[in-house]
Formats: sequence, C-alpha cells, structure tokens
Amino acid sequence: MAKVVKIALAGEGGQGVQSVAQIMTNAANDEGKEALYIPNFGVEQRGGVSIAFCQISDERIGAPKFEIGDIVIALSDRAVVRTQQYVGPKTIFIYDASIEQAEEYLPTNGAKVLAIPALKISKEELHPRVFNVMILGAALQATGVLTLDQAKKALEKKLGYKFEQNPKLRELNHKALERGAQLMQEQLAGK
Amino acid sequence: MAKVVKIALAGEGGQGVQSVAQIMTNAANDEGKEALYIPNFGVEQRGGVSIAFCQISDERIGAPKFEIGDIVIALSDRAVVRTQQYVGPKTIFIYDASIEQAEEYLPTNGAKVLAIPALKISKEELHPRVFNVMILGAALQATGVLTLDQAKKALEKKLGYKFEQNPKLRELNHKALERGAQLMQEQLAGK
Amino acid sequence: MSLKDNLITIEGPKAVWTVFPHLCKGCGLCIEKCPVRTLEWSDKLGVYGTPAPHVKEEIPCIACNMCELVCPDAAITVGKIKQAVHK
Amino acid sequence: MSLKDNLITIEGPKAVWTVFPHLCKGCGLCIEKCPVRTLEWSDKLGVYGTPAPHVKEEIPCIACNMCELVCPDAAITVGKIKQAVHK
Amino acid sequence: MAKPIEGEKRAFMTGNEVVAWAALAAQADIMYGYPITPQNEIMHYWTRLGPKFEKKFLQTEDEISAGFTTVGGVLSGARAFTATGGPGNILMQESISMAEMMRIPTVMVIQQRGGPSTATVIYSQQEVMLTTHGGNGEGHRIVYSTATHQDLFDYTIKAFNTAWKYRFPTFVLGDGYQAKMRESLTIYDPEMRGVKMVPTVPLLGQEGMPGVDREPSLLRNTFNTEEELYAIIKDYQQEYDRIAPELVEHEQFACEDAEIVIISHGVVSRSSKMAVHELRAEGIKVGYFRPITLRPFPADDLSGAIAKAKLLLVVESAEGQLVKLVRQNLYGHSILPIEGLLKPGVGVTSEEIVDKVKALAAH
Amino acid sequence: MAKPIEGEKRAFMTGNEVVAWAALAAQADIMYGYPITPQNEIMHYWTRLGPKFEKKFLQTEDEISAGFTTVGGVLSGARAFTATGGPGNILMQESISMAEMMRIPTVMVIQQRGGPSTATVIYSQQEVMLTTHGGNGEGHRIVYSTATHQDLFDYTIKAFNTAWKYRFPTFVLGDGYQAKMRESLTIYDPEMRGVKMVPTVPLLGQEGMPGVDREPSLLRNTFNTEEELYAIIKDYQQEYDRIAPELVEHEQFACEDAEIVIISHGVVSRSSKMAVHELRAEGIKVGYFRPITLRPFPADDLSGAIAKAKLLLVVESAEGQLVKLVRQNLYGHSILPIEGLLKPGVGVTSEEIVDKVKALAAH
Amino acid sequence: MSIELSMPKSWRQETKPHKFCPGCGHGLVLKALGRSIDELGIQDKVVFGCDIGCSLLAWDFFNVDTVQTHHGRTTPVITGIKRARPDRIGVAYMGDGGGYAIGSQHLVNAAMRNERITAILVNNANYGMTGGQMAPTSLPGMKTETSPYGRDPEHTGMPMQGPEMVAAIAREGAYVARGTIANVRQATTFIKRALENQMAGNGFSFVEILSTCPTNWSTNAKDTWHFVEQEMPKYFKVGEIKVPGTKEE
Amino acid sequence: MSIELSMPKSWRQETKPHKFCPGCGHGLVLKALGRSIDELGIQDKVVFGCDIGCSLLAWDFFNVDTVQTHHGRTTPVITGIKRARPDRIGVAYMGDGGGYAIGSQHLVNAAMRNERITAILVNNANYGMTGGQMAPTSLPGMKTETSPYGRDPEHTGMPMQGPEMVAAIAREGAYVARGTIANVRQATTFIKRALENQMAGNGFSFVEILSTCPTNWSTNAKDTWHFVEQEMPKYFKVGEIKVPGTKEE
Ligand SMILES: Cc1ncc(C[n+]2csc(CCOP(=O)(O)OP(=O)(O)O)c2C)c(N)n1
Ligand SMILES: Cc1ncc(C[n+]2csc(CCOP(=O)(O)OP(=O)(O)O)c2C)c(N)n1
Ligand code: SF4
Ligand code: SF4
Ligand code: SF4
Ligand code: SF4
Ligand code: SF4
Ligand code: SF4
Ligand SMILES: [Mg+2]
Ligand SMILES: [Mg+2]
Repeated sequence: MAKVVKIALAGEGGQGVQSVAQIMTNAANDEGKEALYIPNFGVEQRGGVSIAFCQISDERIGAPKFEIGDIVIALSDRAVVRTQQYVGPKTIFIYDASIEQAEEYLPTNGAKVLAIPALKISKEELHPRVFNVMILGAALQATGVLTLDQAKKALEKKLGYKFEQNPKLRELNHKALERGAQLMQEQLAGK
Repeated sequence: MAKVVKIALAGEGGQGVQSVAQIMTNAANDEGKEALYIPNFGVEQRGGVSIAFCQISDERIGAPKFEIGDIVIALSDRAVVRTQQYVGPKTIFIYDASIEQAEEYLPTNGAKVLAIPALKISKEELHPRVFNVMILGAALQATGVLTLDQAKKALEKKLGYKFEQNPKLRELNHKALERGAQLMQEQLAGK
Repeated sequence: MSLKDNLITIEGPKAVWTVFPHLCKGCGLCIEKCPVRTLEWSDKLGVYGTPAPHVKEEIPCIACNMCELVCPDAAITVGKIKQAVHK
Repeated sequence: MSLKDNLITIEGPKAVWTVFPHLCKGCGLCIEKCPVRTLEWSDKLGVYGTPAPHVKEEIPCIACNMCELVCPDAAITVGKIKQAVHK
Repeated sequence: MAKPIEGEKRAFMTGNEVVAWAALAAQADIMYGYPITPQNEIMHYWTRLGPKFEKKFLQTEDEISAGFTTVGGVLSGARAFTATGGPGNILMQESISMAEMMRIPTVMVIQQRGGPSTATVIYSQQEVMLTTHGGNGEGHRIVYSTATHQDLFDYTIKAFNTAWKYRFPTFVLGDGYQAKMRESLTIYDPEMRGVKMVPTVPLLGQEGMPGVDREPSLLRNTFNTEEELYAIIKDYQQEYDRIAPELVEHEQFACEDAEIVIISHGVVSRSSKMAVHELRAEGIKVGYFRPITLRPFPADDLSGAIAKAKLLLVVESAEGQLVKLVRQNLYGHSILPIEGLLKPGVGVTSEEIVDKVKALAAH
Repeated sequence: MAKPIEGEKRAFMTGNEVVAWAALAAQADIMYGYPITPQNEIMHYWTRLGPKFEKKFLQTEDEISAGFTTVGGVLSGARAFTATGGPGNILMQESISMAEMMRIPTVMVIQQRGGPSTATVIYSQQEVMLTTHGGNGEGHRIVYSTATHQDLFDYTIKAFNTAWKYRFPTFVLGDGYQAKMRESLTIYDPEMRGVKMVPTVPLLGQEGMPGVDREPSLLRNTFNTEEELYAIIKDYQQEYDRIAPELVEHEQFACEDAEIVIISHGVVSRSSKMAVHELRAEGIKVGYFRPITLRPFPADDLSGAIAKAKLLLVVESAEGQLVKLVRQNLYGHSILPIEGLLKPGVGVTSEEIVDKVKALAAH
Repeated sequence: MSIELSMPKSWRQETKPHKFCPGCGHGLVLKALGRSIDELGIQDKVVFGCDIGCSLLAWDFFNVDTVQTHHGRTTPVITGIKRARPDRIGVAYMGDGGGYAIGSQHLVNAAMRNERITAILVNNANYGMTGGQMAPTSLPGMKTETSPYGRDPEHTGMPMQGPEMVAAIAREGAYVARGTIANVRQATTFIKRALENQMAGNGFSFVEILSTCPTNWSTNAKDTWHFVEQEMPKYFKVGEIKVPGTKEE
Repeated sequence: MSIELSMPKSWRQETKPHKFCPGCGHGLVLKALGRSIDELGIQDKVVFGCDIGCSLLAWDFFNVDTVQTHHGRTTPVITGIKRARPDRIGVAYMGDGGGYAIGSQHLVNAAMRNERITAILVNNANYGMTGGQMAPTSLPGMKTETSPYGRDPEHTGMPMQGPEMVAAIAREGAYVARGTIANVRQATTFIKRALENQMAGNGFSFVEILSTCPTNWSTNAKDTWHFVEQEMPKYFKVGEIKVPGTKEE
C-alpha cells in the first residue's frame, strides 16, 4: 500500500486551520495526488477548538479520520490538550511557541515535539493575517507532500483575485509560506 | 375445547345491529359465560354496512373475528352481499323478509337460509324502533346461547332508566324479544 | 324499478320540483329551510332507507330555490316555470 | 496570572469602569454604544485571544452604564461614583 | 378520594376502556393525547373518568406535541402517558428518541392499525419494527405486546413500573382489534395483588434553590464530540443488556416434543393457541411460543422452546416483521426453516393456522 | 441552456457538494428541504447552482413539509428530491409511508448524524433501521449506502432512475463524514456514460379534461376494509421480491478463501478495505463484504461470500444495526458466529479493525 | 321525463351519492367549490388535495385530478405540486383539525410565503372523522368526546381564529375570508374569489367555511341549522378579511 | 480589589463565558431573562426549556432547572411540565426557526389554549446554529445560505409577523410583545411582565426579541447594531401588542 501522510491541524476558531487544510489538500489534488480533508465540527458556530484532518497519498484514501497523525499541529493551549490523542510514537508534534504553559500539556509519547514561533514572527515580521500561511509552510516542510511552488499555485487559485488587486499581498503570502517552511526546517534540524 | 357460538350481524348504519350485539354479549357475560364482541369499522362515520361479530362460549375465546359463523343475520340488501363470505355449510343464514330481490344475492352454501318478516311485523304490530330487539330475540332463539329471561335482564340494565319513566316501553321491548324468538322458531320449524 | 329512476316530481304553478331519492339521505336540511314550509317527508325512501322529502299538495312551491341550494347531496332540482308561460 | 484575575479597572471622575477579560469575547458592541466614545481596544486579550476594550485616558466615562447593559457576556461593570463623594 | 378500583372485579369492556382503567389503577396522573383511530376511546374514557379522581388530560395539537408534552410531564415527576397508532406512532418517534437519549420514563400505548400511511383505521401488527426500532438510535426501549384484555390491564400497569424502574421509554403494543373489542377480564387494585407502584421522582423542579441548596438539574440531549455520545450509548447498551434477562417475558406450551413451533405475538397468538389445541387434539406435534416482550426479545426462551422442532411457523398480521425479529434473534441458535403465515393488515383465524400447519406437516 | 456538466471531470469537493452536482447531472427539477446538519450544504450548493440551470428550490417549514412537498412535486411529474438526517429523518418517515403506500418515486438523501435525539451533528451509521424500516409499514423502499464521493455521485443519479423505474421511494444513505469531507471524484454527464435518465411522468395533472378526455387521476392512501389493504400489500411485496434480484448490489473481495469475513457498509467499509489489504499482506485470511443496497439486502451474495469463513465480523458506527440486518438475512444460510466492532456515533479506523481481527484470529 | 340533476358539472356522478353523512356540510362546501370550478372553467387545471378527516371521503368526488394526503399535510402536498407545476391550480381541502391543529405549521408558513394555492378549511367545530373529539374550533361549553363536560376555555382556550391568524401574517396579494354553509351563495363567491386570486398569481388564498356535522353534534335538521346559523357566528365572524388591492387597516 | 461582576444572580458563573459567539444577542436576551428572574425572586420556581438552535447553548446557562429539548419542541415540553406541575414557572426559550417554522403549530396552539407558560423567541432573522440559512424572519433581499441571491418575497414571502399572529388568536389574559436587544431595558420589562402574567395565571405570555447574529450576518459591531437597530424595525414593530386588562382594538 502507498504511504498516506496524515496531518491533524488544530486551533481556535479564528486561526484559520481549516483554510490551511483546504489549501493544502486542494494543492495535493491539483497535483494529481489523492487527498482527503475533513473538518471536525461540533454544535457551536464559534468558540470551540477547530480541528482539520488531512490525508495525502498517491492512492485512494480509506477512513476520513485517523487515530495517529504523522504530523500534529496545535496552535492554542486548548488545541494542545485536544490533539494529544492523535500523537503516537512516530508523530511529529508541532505547537506555536507563544502558547503559555504549553509544557504542562505537551504530549510525551511523540517522536518529536517542536515549538515554532510562528505567531510571534507573523506579528513582528509579516502580518498576523498570514499566520496560518506560515503554518502551511511549516506543515509542508515537515511532511514533504508538496513543494512550496505547488502550494503557491494553490494560494493563487484561492486568493488570486485578491492578489491581482494588491500584488503586495501575494508577496506577503509567499514570504509567510517560505518563512514557515524555514522555521520548520530549523526545528527539524534541531536548531 | 368448549363449543363457541359465532354470530355475525349486519345491517345499515341506523338499524342497530351493534346494540343487539352489545346487549347479547353483555347478557352472556353477566351470566358468567365468556363473550367476545367486535364491531367492524371503516373510515366513514355513516353510510357503510355495519357488522358485529359476536362469540359466546363457556371458555375463553380465541381470535376476535372468524371465517364462518354459526348464525349470520343480514338486515339489508347490502348486508346480504357483505356477509356471504361468513357463510359455511353449517351456517344458518337469516335475512329480513322485506329485502327486495334478496334472492339474487342469497348464499347458496349455508345449512339453512331463512327469511323472517321482522321489519314488517315491527312496523305493523310493534314499533319500528324495536326492530333490532326482535332480531335479538330471533338470534337467541336460533343459537340458544341465552334464555329470553337473561336477555330481558340485560335489556333492563341498558334501558332500565327509560323503562322506569315509561313502563310501556319495557312491555314493548319484551314483546319484541318474544315475537322475534317466535318468528325464528317458526322458521326453524320449517313453517 | 331502480332507485335511480324513481324520482319524485311535483309540478306547481311556479316550479317543477324534483327530488332524486337515490341521492337523498333524508337529512331534512331542505325541509327546515323552505321559506313557505311546503316540504315534508314523503313515503318514498332515499338511499339510506330514510324518507325523502316532497312538496305538500296544499302549499305551492314558490321556486325560491333554497332547498336545491342547501341540499348537500344535490338531490333536489327546482325548475322555475317562466311566468310568461303560465300567464 | 490567570485570565480570571486579570481585570482592567479604570477609575474616572464618575465611574469605576471594569472589564473582565476572561468574559470578554471582543465583539465590540460596547465600543459602538458608548455615547461619549471613550471605549477602544486595549492591549489585553480576552477569552478568545481578541483584544478587550478599555476607557480612553483622555475621555472620562460618564457612567451612563450603556456598555455594561449591552455586553452580551456581562464582562463589564460600571460602578457609579456618587456625586457627593466627589464634591 | 376513593380508589378508582377497590379490590377486584370482573368487567366486560373494550380494550381502550381497559387501558383507561389500568392507567387509573396505576395511579397515572395525566394523559396527553391526540385523537387517532383506533385509540380514541382511551381518551374518551380517561376524560370521563379522570375528573372523578383528580386526573388531568391535555389534548394536544398533534402527536409530536403529545409525545413531547408527555416527556415534559414525566420530567416534572408525573406518572404521565399517551396513546397513539399508525401515522401517529411515526410522529411520536421523535419524542421517543429524546426519551431514549435522556432516559425519560415515558409510557406509550400503541393501538396498531393498517399501514403504511393512513391505510386502514382497523387493525394490523405492522408497527412492530416502528415501535421496537423507530427512532434515530439503537432502540433502547421496552415493548410489551398484549394479546388479551387481561394483558392490556396487567401490562399497562406494569409499563409504568418498568419505565420508572429502568428509565427506558416503555410501550404497550396493542392493536385495533384489542382496542375495539369487548371481552371479559378482571380489573383490580394493584396493591391488593401485591403490586407496588414504583414511585416517581421529578427530574426537574425538585425542592430547594438551585445553585444554593442543590445543583440545578441541567438536562441535555446534545453533545459536542463523538466520544461523549459514544460513551453514553455504550453505557446504555450495557445497562440494557444487563436488565434484559429481568425484562424478557414470553408464553409457551406444548413445545417440549413439538415438531412445528408456532411463533406469534399479540392478538394473533390467541388464534395460534386455539390452533395448537386443535392440532394437538388431532395428534399433530405442534407447539406454541409467544414473545410478550418484543424488545428485549426472549431469544433464549425461544431457543429452548424449539429444541426439538423441525420447523418454525411465524404467524402475524404483517408482512414479516415478527419474522425479522425471530431471524435476528435466532441466528446462531437455530437453522430451522421458518415458514410464514403473513397477513398484513388482516386478522388471522385459527382455522387458517390449522390449515397451514397441516399443509406443512404433510410435506 | 448548457448542461451542468459537459463530459466528465475530476473534482475535489465535499460530499454535500457532490450530491448537489449529482442531482443537477440527473436533471432533477426541484429540491425541497429544511436545514439540518450535516446535510445543509446540499441546499447551499443547490441554491447557488440552481438558478443557472433553471432549477427550483423551496425551503419548507420543517421536514414533514419537506417530505410532503417532495411527494407533491413527484406527483406532479417533477424529478424532485430532498435531503435530511437525524431527527429530520424521523419526521420524514411520515411522508415516506405515504410514498410507500402510493408508490410515489421520491428520492431522499440521508446524511446520518449521531443519535438518538439531537445527539451530535457529526456522524454515525445509526439511521440504518430507521431508513430501511422506519414507517408504519413493511419497508417497501430502496436504500443505497454510499462509501465514497464517487458513490455519492453515482448513486444519487441512480436513485432517481431506480425510483422512477420501480416506483418505490429510494434513499441515498450517506453520513456526516461523507457530507463534510473533501476528496476527489469524477463528475460526469450521465448520458456520456450511457446512463439514460428514466423519464418522469405526472401522476396528477396530465393533459386533457378529466372525465371527458380521460379518467381523472384519483389517488388515495386510505381503505375501508382490511381485505383491500391486504391485497395491495401482498401485491407490493410480490413486486418487491421480484425486483430485488435486479436491485441488490454489493462489493466484495478476498472472500474466496477467507476465514474471517468483515462486513461493513458505507464509509466504514473504506476502513475495512484498508484493513483487509493490510491483514492479507500479513497473510491473515480475511475477506471484505460490503452491502451497497441495505434494502433489499444482498443476502445471497453474502451467503456466497462467506462460504469458506469461520467467523464474521460486522463493523459499523452503530450499536448493532447492520448486525441485525446481517442476522436477519443470513438466518438459515449460515451459523457462523458473528462478532461486532460496534462504535455508535464514532468513526472506525482501519487500525481498530486490524487489531480486532488479529485478536479474533488469535483465538 | 328528463329532469336534470342540479349538480356541478365537475362533480363525478359515478360516485354519487357521496360518502358524507346525511346533512354533512362537507357536501355543501364541495358544491360551492364545484360550482366555482364550473364557472371558472378550470376543471382540467385544478389539482384537488384532500386531507385525512372527513375530507378524505372526497378522494373520488370530482372529475378533477385528486390526491388524498395525510392528516394535516394537504397544504404541503399542494404546495409541492404548485411549486413544480405553476400552471396547475392547487386546492388544499381540509378540516379544522387538519388545518388548525396538526397542520397549522404548514398553514401559517404557506401564508407567510404567500404560496399561490387555495386552501379551503371546513370548520365543523370538532374532529368529525374520528368520532367527535374537541377541535381547536369547538365552542365554549361544547360537549365533545374529549370534553365530555363541555369545552372549558379556562383549560383549553377559546375557539381558534383561523382566518384572523392567517390575515395577521399574510401580505399583499393574499385573500382571506370566512364563509358559512348557512349562506351557500356567499360561500361560493368567496371560494371563487380565492381561486381567481390564485389564478391571477396574487398570493395565498384562504377560505374557512362554517359547516355542519350532525352525526357528531347529534343534532336533527333544525338543531343543525341552529348551531351553524346561531351558535357558531357568536365566535366566528363571517366575511372577507383580506382582499388584495383594498387598503389595509 | 473586589469589583463584582455585573451578572444576573441566576446566571451560573461556572459556565461563563457562555458558549454564544462574540456579539450574539442571545447573551443579551438571557441577561434580560436573568435579571427578570432575579427581580421576581423565582429562581427556584422556574423551569427553563431551551430549543435546538443556538438556544441549546443555554442548557447549562442558569442556576435554574433546565431542559434542552428538540428543535421546535420546547413549547410542548414546557407545556407538559406546566400542566403536570402548575406551581412551576415554565419558560420556553427558542429561536425564530424553532418558533415560527418547525414549531409553529405548537406556538399557535399554545396561544389558542392560553397555556400558562412564557415563551421567549429570539428573532435573529436567520438559522444561526445551522450556519445561517433563511428563516421565516429573514428580511427581503437578505442574503443567507439558502437565499444566496437575497430573500425574494415574490418566492419566499415577507418576514413572519410572529407576535401579531399570536395576538390574533390569543385571548383575554394573554400577553404579547416584541422587544429588541437594542433596548435591553425595555426588553427586560417585557420579559418580566410576561413572567408576571404567567405567575398571575392570566394566560399565555409571548415575547419576541429582535436579536443579533454577527457570525452569520458577517457583520462587525457597527453593522451589527445597524442591522438590529435600523433594518429589522422596518419589518418588525417593537412594542407591547397585547396586555391583559387593557381594552382590545
Ligand atoms: C398523524 C395522524 N394523526 C391522527 C390521525 C387521525 N385523524 C384522522 S381524521 C382526524 C381529525 C379530523 O378532524 P378534522 O380535520 O376537523 O376533519 P373533519 O373530519 O372534522 O372534517 C384525526 C385526528 C391521522 N389520520 N393521522
Ligand atoms: C427536526 C430537526 N430539524 C432540523 C434540525 C437542525 N437545526 C438545528 S438548529 C436549527 C435552526 C435554528 O435556527 P433558530 O431556531 O432560528 O435558532 P438560532 O440558532 O437562530 O438561534 C435547525 C434547522 C434539528 N435539530 N432537528
Ligand atoms: S324552491 Fe323554495 S319554496 Fe320551493 S320547495 Fe324549495 S325551498 Fe320551498
Ligand atoms: S337536503 Fe337533500 S338529502 Fe337532505 S333531505 Fe333534503 S333532499 Fe334529502
Ligand atoms: S458607562 Fe457609558 S460612558 Fe462609560 S464607558 Fe460605558 S458606555 Fe461609555
Ligand atoms: S461588549 Fe462585552 S464581550 Fe463585547 S467587546 Fe465589549 S466587553 Fe467584550
Ligand atoms: S362525521 Fe360529521 S363531518 Fe364527517 S361526514 Fe359525518 S357529518 Fe360530515
Ligand atoms: S451563530 Fe448567531 S445566533 Fe448562534 S451563537 Fe453565533 S451569533 Fe449567536
Ligand atoms: Mg372538523
Ligand atoms: Mg434564528
């Protein structure tokens, strides 16, 4: 069987994890891969932790949800708590470095547990709005399922009409993507 | 198994077959017998043929309806048509002599097919209102499940309060009962 | 004779009044509504074996059409006789 | 420090104005309704990580109580300071 | 106030009247209902008798409301019930699903009529699947199928006790024949027979200041995560499995050496009983099995009863609904062929059963 | 007007979007519906796409109305459909019962959510009993259970054809996962694939003056005597039995020599498939069987598939609803023990199935 | 002799006498409807839906395409037809139980949406078909099978004001009226206008008709008339309540 | 420092912040209800029922006995409780979808029967919980998930006039009003009167409150206020519509 890359992304309502998931799986699909993305949804419109389950493979994918992710990304304290269950011995667990007291809840059974300062950098260097694009970059770097160029194509598809109006936005997004990937690379390299 | 006497009574809405059935089975129950009575009912409040299925026995009774009656009594032309299906080789089929062209529809497979001029006699000798009590008398005579005295007790129970106000009514009802029985006896005797 | 053909028709000065017993259920609504109270129960039986109404001999129907109008079973037809014809 | 104790209290001439960030969802309804437009976003974050409002330094709260009234999360308390005390 | 029934007495009445008397005897407080044939007379008798015993009644705007007002009544601690049939039974499934989720001990009397759709107002046994499994859940409910007026009386009383003891919605499954026919039975004061009514308790509106003297009752049926729901359903199932052996009821006779066992429920079982007597009198080895609880189903009892059999005959006034329950429940316990005498929407006489068995025996 | 889909193309979308496209591809004329999670987006897409292709939509006041307006639409000759789930599925059973009685070819898409009651808006397979047997009748309906977006597309189109060809109400049974997830599929113009849409005809409102040029259409669902109803139901059953072999569909593999056969339907069967591949790779003799039609059930196919098996494992996101169907349908054909991996309201992963099978194989 | 039946042309003669009880007002309402259909010449365009309730007895009443629906569900069935086939003239015929109790959500929402259908509701102050239970329209003090001691407004409210309710939510283009079989000509006019209003595409058209149920009222002809002519109007005001084009309140 | 929360006493502090979205009007309506309960001192007598709709998020909102019911079914559940236990004060809390669409038969029949309960309906002009579909109360031209090109009154009617409908059938003793969260004090008064009316045993009490749904309206604070203060009142008249004891029309 072909390898399936499983990614769980979790954050607060406004953090845009569902967009990240959608862009990522759209991109994979556009590249002729099989992708499956399912959002987690509860009764509340706002306020809960939002989780996106993504799978990308070269062959058709089975169950929409999974027990253990290859990469689990948590962007808030509550998200850290909620996503522990998806961590197994081979999982790379990534969380935002800004989460206070994250240590208390961090999973202890993962292959790697990495903090990336995406929120901080997005605020300081880029714009808080592209925080989630940084996360996308990080996720792609961690999994290698797609190249950054492929992701850029997908961004273009989704936001192209906005980029046309404001080419700086394109630049900003590309930067965010690259910066996210870079942060991830540093972390994986154990820096 | 104890013998169960099965009686099907059918007539037009206003002819009072359900009252006859109710008085008869009430009387049987009062005498300590087992009785079961089920009215046939369709969607219309008025207008259909009304059928009463009665069973009287010394032991508990099984199914509420039956295929073949011991006595089947039909009081209108439509009732004759509708009740044919309940007639078997041992059935005594009784119909009111006033029914025009009854011959056309009369069952041919019964043990006996008897016409009694109850409607005529009730009109001429008694009162149209006690037509159904005559039928009750006839039914009891044909089946022997109850004595006329037992039926009178049941009548008293149901109509006693009216009889009190108008003792002539009691007399009329008793007469109807007896006259009905007598008509039946004559018929059975082959007169 | 089938009930269907057994109609009661009464010709009066102003109307040919007819009841179709095969349609009449003997409800009596018509009788109550006749402004000249000429309707009463006849000897003929309707579809349920109850009597059907007819126009009394002594009171002529004034062809007001009320009985026809209120019969829920459309069992009555009142044919107005044109004044001209009678004069 | 837990969010719960992290309230913002601003004492002005007419009112002690307080927001409880652990209840504030940053909807901004209060800001829009202040008749003297003294409310604005502060640096403190509320329960959803969005900013909580506070009273501008330069415009004193007139203790009209509107912001408290319209906060769907009961995150604001406006304590009127009795005129007597200030005179 | 006088008890509705002192001691016991023989009665001769319609099944609907029996249900009304049974509810009185069971000290039911209130009935909620919407008219539908063939259950109407339950309401008619209840509204006539009720005021004499300070019983309440509410006629609702539909069966959805009848179901949900009953839920409300029960939540408030009243011994409340309702009755329906046919399309009304479909509509009540919504409230039953809430009662299942929240373990609200509602009691519902179903008088089955012909189906599907409006069909006939008369009679059938076509609401077996609906009554045992009709919601968007796992059928965590208890269903008694009655055969006689005595049953109707006994099991209506029992239904209240079962519901309040086990906290699963409980049904009395009758039919149009039972509803409309008259036969004799003994009505009685349950206490006199040693039947104590399980006391009711309010699930809402208890004494004391919520949040001060006690926690408030906060009851819900909605959950945010799959896992919450999973845990609850698993728990209910476990409890249901645990109590099932206490709950299952059946009736059987002449099965020990029977080659053909007739399986039927409700009013049809009366014909089966007659048929078995008649066939036995002729020397034909036939047995009688009647599940009284259709849910939970007396699977083990049935397995036992058919030990010697070569053939099973399911008789019902439906097109195989009891057959489905039997197959479900006997799977793995039996491989006997199952024949059906299936008469959707019409009554079954003993003569038909006798003929069918003879035809089967002849093969 | 352009066809909604010319030729065929690969798409990546949610299941609800797939259903909307499939209905367009099937030339559906009108959708009636009431919002409920997880089916809402079917309506959202339909209302966005519809006007471009002169398609109509009516949002009704509840699911009862959505069901009955759909019935009306179909009666008038429109290719009409609706969609719901959970408590809405319960409420639609009333109209389905009318459609069953009157053989009205309605199409309903069910996206199952957790139950009973409001429960969760997410996902389950707990509406199997309800969808296959939920009315006050004999379950004369057809139910397709889909597993993939491709299925959703194919079977939504097929549902219209099945309904209009056989005139039994037809369901597409999906679930919250399928509704909300995105995956790839090929959408296509059915004609291009040689699928001709069965033409619709008005059952009411035909041309010509009724009573003069033609008899009026006089359609009813109520009968006065038991016997009338009996004759109709028997007739329907006969027809249902006759067409069942044409209708049943299933998917199987690796069953020939399988000692354990995994039976599952819908989205869960995807996990089973993965598990079987994985287990086979490890040399464990396990087979895969997935009923596609849950009603009628592919009983013979299943019997065939388990010929060599020693054990059956039913896997479902419900507490034994598929188990019940399997037991019903295998009774008499098999005595194999049936194990369950029953996960009401939660998804099942292939890992769980693998573990379960290994545990079973170890015994 | 060939005296012609005074029967609307659109009635189906083969099924007459119809199945309603003697003196039942349904017959009169359907006569008014039949005459309206005749006069408007729309027999081939009407789709007639009848409810469960005694109205079901009309399933083969007309030479008009007809569907018998479920209790309370005639409004949505006819709505469904009309939405799919706007060229049809949809008539939803129902009782007071069907319209004001179990089907009231459909009635008020059809009114709100201004569905282009005509709903005719027969108010006989009880549930006729099921044997005379209390209806939302039963009169105070009225004895029915479920109010054996008389309807007590304290516990069960006052008679439902259906057309008034519909008029409160219906908007421009809607037609709302209450007629009575005590005035068949007027009732016919109201029904005809309700059909014309649909044909003109104006909006929802609703007519309640006060009617009789001698069977469950246990009344003779005289008392039947008395009840519908004298008692019912005490609680139900006859007349047109909303007419398109006229100025509102 | 001990500054006290300005929270109704009957609110359950443990479950705050509550589960409604930022800027959701439900919070304000429940504040008005909480204050009314406090002021009337009936926290131990109230049984609060919440519908499915965003109102379900209030299932653990108060220190008051609470039951979350089904979509549209809160009115019958509370009715059932009140009938069995008249000493309780029943509050049925629902959305416009729950009250005017799927539960409208319960609402109008409870009004007709003059049930002694208090129904509070939150009108946010859409189906909030399910993600913003059209509601009976959506404004003409309003874009929702099921009216993506704007609500077209020609096809889907004009906004439902709920209190007007209830007032048309409710009788002596009933209380009917429409408030708005744009005037919380007035809304509180109306809710309080509605509770008092129940406590006095007068009759059915119904209050609709115009409310906000910034999430599905996709509005910022300013536009949220604009919509509820300027747009909604164009179609919904705020005020008391029926007050027991006052002369009718
Ligand atoms: C869902 C459902 N509930 C109840 C019934 C039973 N039922 C049939 S007719 C009827 C009442 C009819 O009353 P109404 O609508 O006033 O019509 P009427 O017979 O008085 O003309 C009822 C309750 C049914 N058929 N379906
Ligand atoms: C029988 C049924 N149908 C549909 C639903 C789905 N549903 C849940 S909430 C809701 C609408 C809520 O809208 P509203 O009542 O206006 O409340 P809001 O969320 O706007 O406050 C719907 C349709 C359901 N739970 N049950
Ligand atoms: S037409 Fe008028 S006058 Fe003549 S019988 Fe009829 S009601 Fe009487
Ligand atoms: S109104 Fe018609 S049915 Fe009634 S008695 Fe007169 S003619 Fe006969
Ligand atoms: S109390 Fe009034 S003046 Fe002060 S901040 Fe609030 S709204 Fe502004
Ligand atoms: S109204 Fe309340 S929740 Fe909203 S921003 Fe102001 S303080 Fe925060
Ligand atoms: S029961 Fe009443 S409404 Fe029904 S047909 Fe008879 S008289 Fe008419
Ligand atoms: S979706 Fe709308 S109504 Fe629901 S909680 Fe959010 S803002 Fe409030
Ligand atoms: Mg009526
Ligand atoms: Mg809303």
